[in-house]
Amino acid sequence: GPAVAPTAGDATKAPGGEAPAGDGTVYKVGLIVPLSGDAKTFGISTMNGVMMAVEEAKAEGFNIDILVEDGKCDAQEGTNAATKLITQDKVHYIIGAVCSSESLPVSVLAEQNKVVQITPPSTNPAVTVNEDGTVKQYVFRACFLDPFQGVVMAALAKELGATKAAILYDVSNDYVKGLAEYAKESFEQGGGEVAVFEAYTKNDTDFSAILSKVADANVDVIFLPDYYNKVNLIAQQIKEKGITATMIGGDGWDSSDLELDLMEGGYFSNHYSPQDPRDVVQNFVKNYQTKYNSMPDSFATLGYDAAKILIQAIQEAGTDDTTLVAQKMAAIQYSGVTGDISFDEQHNPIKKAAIIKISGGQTEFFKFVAP
Amino acid sequence: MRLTWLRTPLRIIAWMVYAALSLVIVYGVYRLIQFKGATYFFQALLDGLRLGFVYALIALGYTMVYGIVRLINFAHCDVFMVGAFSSYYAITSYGWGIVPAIILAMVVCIVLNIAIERMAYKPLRNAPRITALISAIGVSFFLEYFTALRFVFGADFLTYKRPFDVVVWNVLGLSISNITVIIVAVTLALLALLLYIINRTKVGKAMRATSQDATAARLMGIDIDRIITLTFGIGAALAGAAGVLYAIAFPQIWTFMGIMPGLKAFIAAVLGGIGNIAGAVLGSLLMGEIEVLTVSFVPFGSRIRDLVAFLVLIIVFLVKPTGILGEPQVEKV
Amino acid sequence: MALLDVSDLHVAYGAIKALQGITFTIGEGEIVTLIGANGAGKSTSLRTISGLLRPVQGSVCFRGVDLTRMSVDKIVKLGISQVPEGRQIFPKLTVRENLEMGAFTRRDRNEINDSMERVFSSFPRLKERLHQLGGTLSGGEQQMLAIGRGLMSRPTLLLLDEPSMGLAPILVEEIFSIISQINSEGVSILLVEQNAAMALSVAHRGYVLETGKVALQGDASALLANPQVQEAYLGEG
Amino acid sequence: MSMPQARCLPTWLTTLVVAVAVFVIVTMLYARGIMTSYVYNVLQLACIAAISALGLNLVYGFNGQFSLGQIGFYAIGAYSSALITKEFTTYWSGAQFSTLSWLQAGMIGVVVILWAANRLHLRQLFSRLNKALAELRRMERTILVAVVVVLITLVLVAVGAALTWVLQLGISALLTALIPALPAAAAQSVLFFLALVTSAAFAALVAYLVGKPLLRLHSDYFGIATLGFAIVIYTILQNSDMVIATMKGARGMVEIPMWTSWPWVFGILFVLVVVMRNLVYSSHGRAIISVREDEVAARQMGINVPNAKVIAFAIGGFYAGMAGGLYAHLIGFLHPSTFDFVRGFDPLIIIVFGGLGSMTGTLVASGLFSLIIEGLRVVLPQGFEDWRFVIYPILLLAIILLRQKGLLGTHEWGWLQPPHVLLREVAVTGGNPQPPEVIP
Amino acid sequence: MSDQSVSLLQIDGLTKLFGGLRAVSDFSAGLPEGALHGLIGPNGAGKTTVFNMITGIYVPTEGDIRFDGTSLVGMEPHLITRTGVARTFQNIRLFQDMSVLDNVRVAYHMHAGYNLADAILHLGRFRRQERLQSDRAQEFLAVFNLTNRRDELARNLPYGEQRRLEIARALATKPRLLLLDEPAAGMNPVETDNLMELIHFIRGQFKLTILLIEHQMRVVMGICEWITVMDFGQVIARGTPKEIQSNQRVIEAYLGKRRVRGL
Ligand SMILES: Nc1ncnc2c1ncn2[C@@H]1O[C@H](COP(=O)(O)OP(=O)(O)OP(=O)(O)O)[C@@H](O)[C@H]1O
Ligand SMILES: Nc1ncnc2c1ncn2[C@@H]1O[C@H](COP(=O)(O)OP(=O)(O)OP(=O)(O)O)[C@@H](O)[C@H]1O
Ligand SMILES: [Mg+2]
Ligand SMILES: [Mg+2]
Repeated sequence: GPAVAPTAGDATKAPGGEAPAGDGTVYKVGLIVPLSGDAKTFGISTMNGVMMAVEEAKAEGFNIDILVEDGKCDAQEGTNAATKLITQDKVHYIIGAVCSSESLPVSVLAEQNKVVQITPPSTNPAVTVNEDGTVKQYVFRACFLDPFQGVVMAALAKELGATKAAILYDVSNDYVKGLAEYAKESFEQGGGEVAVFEAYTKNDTDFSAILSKVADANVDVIFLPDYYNKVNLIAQQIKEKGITATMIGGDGWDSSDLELDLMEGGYFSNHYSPQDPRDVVQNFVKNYQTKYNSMPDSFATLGYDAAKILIQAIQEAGTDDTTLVAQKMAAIQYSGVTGDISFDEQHNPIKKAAIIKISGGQTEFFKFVAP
Repeated sequence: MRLTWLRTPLRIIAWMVYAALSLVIVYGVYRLIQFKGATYFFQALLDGLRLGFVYALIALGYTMVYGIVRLINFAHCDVFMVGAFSSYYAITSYGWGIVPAIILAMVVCIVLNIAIERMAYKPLRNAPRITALISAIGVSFFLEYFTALRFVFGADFLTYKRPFDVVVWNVLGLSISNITVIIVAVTLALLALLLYIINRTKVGKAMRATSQDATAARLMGIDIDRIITLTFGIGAALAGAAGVLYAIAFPQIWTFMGIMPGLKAFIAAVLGGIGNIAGAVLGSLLMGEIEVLTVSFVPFGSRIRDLVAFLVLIIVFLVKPTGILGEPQVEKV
Repeated sequence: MALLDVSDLHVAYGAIKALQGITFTIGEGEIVTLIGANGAGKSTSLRTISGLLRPVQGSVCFRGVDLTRMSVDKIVKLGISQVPEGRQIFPKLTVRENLEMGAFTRRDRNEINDSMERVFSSFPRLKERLHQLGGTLSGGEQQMLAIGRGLMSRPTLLLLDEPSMGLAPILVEEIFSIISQINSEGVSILLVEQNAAMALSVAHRGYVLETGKVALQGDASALLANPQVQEAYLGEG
Repeated sequence: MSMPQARCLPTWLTTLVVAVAVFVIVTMLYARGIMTSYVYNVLQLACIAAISALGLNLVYGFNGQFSLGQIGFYAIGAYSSALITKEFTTYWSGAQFSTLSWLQAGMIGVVVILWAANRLHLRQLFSRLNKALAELRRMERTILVAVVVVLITLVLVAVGAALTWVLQLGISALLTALIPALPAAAAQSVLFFLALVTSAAFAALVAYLVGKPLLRLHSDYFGIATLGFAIVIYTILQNSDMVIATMKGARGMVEIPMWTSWPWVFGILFVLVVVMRNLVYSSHGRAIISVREDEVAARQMGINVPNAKVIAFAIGGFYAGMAGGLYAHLIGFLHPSTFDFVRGFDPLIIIVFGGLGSMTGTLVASGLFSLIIEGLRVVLPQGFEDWRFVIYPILLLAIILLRQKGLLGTHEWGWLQPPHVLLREVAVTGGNPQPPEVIP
Repeated sequence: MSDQSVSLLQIDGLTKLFGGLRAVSDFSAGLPEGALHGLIGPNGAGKTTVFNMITGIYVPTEGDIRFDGTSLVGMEPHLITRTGVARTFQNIRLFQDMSVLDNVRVAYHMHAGYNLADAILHLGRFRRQERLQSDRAQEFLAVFNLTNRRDELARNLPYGEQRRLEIARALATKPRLLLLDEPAAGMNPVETDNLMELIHFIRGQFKLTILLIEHQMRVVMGICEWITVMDFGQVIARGTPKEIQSNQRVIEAYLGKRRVRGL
């Protein structure tokens, strides 16, 4: 059912309302997510996750002041949002953004202004790494990179005994494109054949021509590395074409809006499994459900962990000195919903992927894959 | 200059060129069919046809309004979206059937569109045409962003529950679903109805007269406000029906769903000759076929389907500046 | 009671005051002509009567009914039909469809066909061009079409704005005789003309407008004889 | 229209004073830290929007050609200038000036081909050829003519290509010798300037080539064709990584040197406003405007209408290209989604908002446009971020409905007003009597 | 009259088909330098179409038009204007939203004498030529008594002044041949008389050859030296005003039996 998403207003208590704790420093954090435009729903999920973490921290007496800005999934808007947060509101930390096209210009500004940035879901390597291979000191991400997930997906397909695959991806979305390319490479290296490797664009709704090719190629698996909304639409048409191959996806599938009966028998890699018995996971899922009345999706989960990582790094540093916080974050040992995380030298998280299987209209935990 | 000796060799060359060209064409078609088999080829044609009819359904509404008030009604695609959403709520929340859902969508769209006309276009009737266009863009933005608010439709991508089951028939190896049949039937029926209204009824003639010279039309005793309202009403009804059928064909709805099909359909209408009802359908079918055939047969086709579609549009314009069925622009000097 | 009573009419286009209080009447069965130089306000008067313009002040009464708040289509239905200046025919309708539009307010097919035949007998050229698009007609043909279209609604009062403009002399003659003929069938006519001599020769009465005001009025023959009129509008001074 | 009045100050002086004041105030406020980078950035974006909108105003406002393709030229300017400067700083192609020199040489090559084709008077050539071959049948004639066409084309292309190649070598050698010899800051400025001008000229050339055939189309058809062009560009950008890896396609082109600054933006805007104003109030400008008013009459007045249209369109493309170049170096990152067709409405909204055919209106409206969108960000309380784009169209509608001809209609301010024409005592040569007064 | 020594404008066998309609059919005429000729005929006879073919708006289906020895057939309208042919339109076509002065200056564009760069950089040549151009334009306005309307928008002029402005604008292209399409339409007799004087005046002043279409006989008979009458696209009579007035065929097809009053 439709998630009832709260507005930011519900989640943000009046800043500065609480008495400053400890040394009295208020940590100002900016949050940039798309709150208008067609990526809004992803932005809201991310924000929900972040806000949950922030409130938990506040309840523990951590003095944090969060300011939300709309990045509209757009470079210019993202830049404006970031310059406003940094120069006008004087935040020292930014969580966000969601789309790589927002996160990239923000990361440049963050680096210039020594503002610590952690993006929950942007997978574009250039967010944390400069073209010359040097790392952006102040920029981190909470999600795993495309190569890892691509490899995981390909390995899973192999494990299922597939030899012939189709990969459908969105050229206009670099996350999807990245996953598709790495999955292809990895699957072919493992001796498989990618019979159909076809692109579509963000706004396509009719996939009949591509799917004719898929049907014609008689594949064992179809990789659909897109987000749940697109996958729902494609899966529907896959079914109508009478194609029965197993569908495999990435963390973009993780959503309560995924149409499970269409994906029956499919698998996807995810950051965590709701069935994971650890407290942190169970509490997160339970609290999220009570607060927002829906299951958390991957955006919410990553948003939650990103905020938690930031807060932990600040607490470890114990000051508002962003250089120190960035150093602490680079060396962090964080244990959260999406597993035990530390950062590699390129500020990408090292963590396990959970494989989720869809059967009987339910998701169930299949196994963990470590990098 | 005596050039007659050139005749025979030139003629031979000409025939050779013709023969070569014909061979290339025949071979090309043969290769297309052979590429993945005849079934694949004809299935592609069929899929293109279906997509074309979906575009046609939307294009009819655009071209209708454009033909009468010369306004590119950018808000049309958002009215279309509202139609899809209202039927969604009727079907999922109240379990309505397809027919009442379509009727509801049409009614909602008519009310909405007439309200828009009253508020955003009517005050601009004597202003430059572009002002109304900007107003339409404003309305379009408003509808998209307003309905995306939490307490309206929200920003989620909703899966549209079809009120009936999909049946896929297999005819000679080609799969045809009942959805395709419904879309084709509804589009053709609406086309016939519109053609009848515009060309045969008094109201239709009044519409055409209004579009050509509003002042003169008033002097004939035509209440042009009523005619324009009616035009927007019909346009909205078409948008409503199209919204529901589109959502049934591609069962997912969100508040920005209208933009791309709207743009494609509008361009298809222009391709066919804007303001021309039959042209809208023809242009749409062409557009659908181009897209699907490009994806099916051109290398990297799925990446460049829009590019190919628009290149074809531009080429058609260069050959026929007013679209396929558009009347040539005559100006008596 | 006169058929049409115009009293103290003021009309403005934004800041430009086109009419500054004109008063005139048209009796049942009369031909009345308005003459005056360019920009005197003749067309403005006609447009106000037919409801295209709203007066700032003053009234227009048709058989005692005030027209100034009425919409154009209602006024047409009352039996007032205007042949506008500059023809304004529908360029992309055929000649036939243009004529049919003229009969928009009428229902009876047979009567409409009768009227159309009458128009054709006045303007045989239109019959030859029946399926041509209005926009491609020559200037004079368009003028014929405009008049024919105006007659199609069987008006009680016909407002003619420069019907002879751009017509061949033979047709000018023709048009004026048609005007007399229509009038003899009981249609009242308000005629605006540059060709004052001809207009006054068919009209019963006339008004001379000067910059939005009535400068002179009287019987047509009296105006024709008036030396002021002769000098200013007949070119015989 | 303004009557001759005794002014204390000439209009150019007041206008210059205002421009200098704006420049100095912004510079000061920023330097003193009173103005944040945020406001400073938004001001630059507003100026960039103004440049692009000014170009469209020439095309639509003055020339009357409804174009939705401005965003395409903006994209061309942005990406090509970014490629040039990025190559300078990172040697992505292994050289430092090859993009710049190839672009320049290529443009000269194309212009030479066009010029030569024009000088050959091809149409006359073919009609003469046709006449000479009159005794042959149509089919046979067609073949001969086709052969001639192909030959001429081949020769022209060959000449153009050869020229381009030679020129490229020369230009590249010249640039390599000169620019690195300059002090670093100067080298950077010179290169930035070259990049902006070259890419804007490139956008203009593309506009010329696209406009030449398309400008035959009437009003809305032209609008849709240009929209098609913009979408073609957008699709090409999405797949650009297949050809030039640095452009990165949908991943977004990163690490473009961020060289744009307020003096650059304001200076270029200032120069371009002066150019536009001088153009509009010249005989060429009047020719362009007359095409908007009545094409048939304009032709009969001896105006080469297709030419007037394509010149206006190319200049419009130049402005868009310039704006795109400045944008690329302001944000430092380019993504195809920035050049989406919905964004293409922005300059159109701005010019209608300000008043079609009013340069002052365009400038004011660009400022207001940015002020509304970014102002809402500042004004709206936390929790109402998603209301920004709900309120913006409402404001837009309100203003459009209240001021149907735009904020300024066709009015201009200060030096942008039509220059005053001296009233002359004219004696009609020949001393003939004046014709008699016609009744008023 | 084609036998007259040198024709400035020579039309031979001109034919124009619109679909099946023969708007002009085998029309021939010659116009000597300095002549003032009238072209009359019933509505729809094809007079305007002849003008449109001379000025390049329509391409003739058949036939040839020679102006001062060069063929105008297939030439672009603006080039035709450059060879020295100017016209006015039956339905006034002014540049409505431009000032009266600018309307005339547009016509002067081809004699502007400076290029884009001069204009943008405001070089000396621009200033000189612009001054010259404005002066010339104002001279035209003075001739047509429009000086006090100089800065008005064309659309705000009364009808009669619009007609005069259109002629002024045509003259600004410095034509040798002027084509006037019903210049007196919509004018009252007094205004018409003034127009006639004006036409006479400009003919002498600017050394023009004039071809005139008009339905008001007081104009045609009053100022034309020679008249060509068309009907159904063909020439049915030629002659002096006197001859035409008494030509039986012309009376039947065009003038009408009863003489029009006010002639
Ligand atoms: N649409 C308009 N906008 C502004 N002013 C107008 C408009 N129409 C007419 N006028 C002005 O109103 C006045 C009266 O115009 P009107 O058209 O009634 O004159 P007329 O007597 O019909 O002249 P004509 O003989 O030229 O047709 C004139 O000064 C004219 O300039
Ligand atoms: N573009 C066109 N398409 C079709 N028919 C046309 C076109 N232009 C003119 N005609 C026809 O050609 C004929 C001659 O028209 P033209 O305008 O030359 O007449 P005219 O002699 O100028 O008449 P008038 O005195 O009424 O202006 C008319 O019957 C007209 O309908
Ligand atoms: Mg009038
Ligand atoms: Mg004519």
